[in-house]
Amino acid sequence: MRIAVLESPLDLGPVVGAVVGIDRGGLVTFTGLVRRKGRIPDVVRLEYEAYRTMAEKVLEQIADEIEREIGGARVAIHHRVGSLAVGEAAVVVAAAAPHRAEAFTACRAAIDRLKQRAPIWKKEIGESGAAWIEDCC
Amino acid sequence: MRIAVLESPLDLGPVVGAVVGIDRGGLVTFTGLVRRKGRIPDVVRLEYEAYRTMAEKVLEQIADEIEREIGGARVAIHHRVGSLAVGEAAVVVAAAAPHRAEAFTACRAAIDRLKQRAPIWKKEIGESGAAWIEDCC
Amino acid sequence: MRVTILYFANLRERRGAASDLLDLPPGGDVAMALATIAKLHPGIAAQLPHAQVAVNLALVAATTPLSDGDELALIPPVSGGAS
Amino acid sequence: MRVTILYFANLRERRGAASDLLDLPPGGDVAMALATIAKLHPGIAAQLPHAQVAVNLALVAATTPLSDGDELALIPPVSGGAS
Repeated sequence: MRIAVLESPLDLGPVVGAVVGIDRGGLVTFTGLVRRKGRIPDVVRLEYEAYRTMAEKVLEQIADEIEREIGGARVAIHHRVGSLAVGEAAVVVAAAAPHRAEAFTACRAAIDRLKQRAPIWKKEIGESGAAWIEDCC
Repeated sequence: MRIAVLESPLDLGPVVGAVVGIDRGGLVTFTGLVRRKGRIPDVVRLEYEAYRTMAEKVLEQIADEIEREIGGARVAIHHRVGSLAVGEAAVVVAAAAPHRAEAFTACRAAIDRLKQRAPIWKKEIGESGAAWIEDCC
Repeated sequence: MRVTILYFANLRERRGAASDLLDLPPGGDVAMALATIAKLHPGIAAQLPHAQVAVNLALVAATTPLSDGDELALIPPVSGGAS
Repeated sequence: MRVTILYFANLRERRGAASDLLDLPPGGDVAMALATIAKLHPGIAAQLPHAQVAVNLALVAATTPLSDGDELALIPPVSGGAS
């Protein structure tokens, strides 16, 4: 599955499996993990909410765009929703390409565009309060 | 194990496990895979040879350098030696950092420096001949 | 005509609901839907200008006409991924 | 004094061995070791100027003095990783 919005824990295996191939020698993955130190101190968990149908469509568009822009590249993106503890993965991206430079470029473009465009929101829940995080670092 | 030169198949799990932590929200990995299309046509396998003691020392130095240069980053590198079939991983690198930009920079720096400095060589074995590959793409 | 309005994140919390069914006169557009929502739910009126609008999963301008059965989603500033 | 010489990749293949033991006069340096190797093994003499030299795992210059028991490795241009 190249694109998915899932409630279950994420793993690199499926996104990697969706992009590898005998003509692609470079494989880059990105994993976004919930940090202890968020906008509020001592984050306990993050709640991710998605407009799921649109998020899947937008992630598909992002992967398609990048594959068109970067010859020979393949991109897969899985995003998690629901309640995540510190250390859990919120998103995994894999990009494979003939050589490593394009694989790095494709992976970076996928996560950057996801953050700008995917209708997904997160709320930090800490010991001293909660806050919707409006943009991301 | 942060640094290793191994004869057995590589996996992302151990390098990822060596770099993750609750203050590092961005995790980038690179995997270099044997391609069908090398310098010679129809590559069947690659033979990797290392000056193992020095390679381990150089990879350790590279990881140390990058961790010094990029605050909060952690880097792990495993390289395989021996005979690899098309599609097998020759090298896996993981870099984790507080945010994604530094994680991408650290991972890219690690594989670039490895290719420049690690005393590791590869020979392409194809249907029509064999060749030591002197530099890399 | 009737359109479905979807709320997410802080808009959903302030509205106290994930969706509404909104009746609009024929020929109504996105701007009219937003004005109607602001009137019915003054608690989110100040946030509406900060939201993008998607109709049937695609971002649209305020002048886009609506049709019966459309799904209009209010998209507050997004923040997927992690750090 | 005696130093160990290590050959890799195409140098190892052309030399037909992965290592040699080389006897040098006291006070010998890397340049002297290279000249001796070129004389003993003319088949790799042309390649030697393209190799870097490591003594005891660290890259060194040709003027570096050698000591008994040193490990001198000839490092042809490297190419780790994959594509």
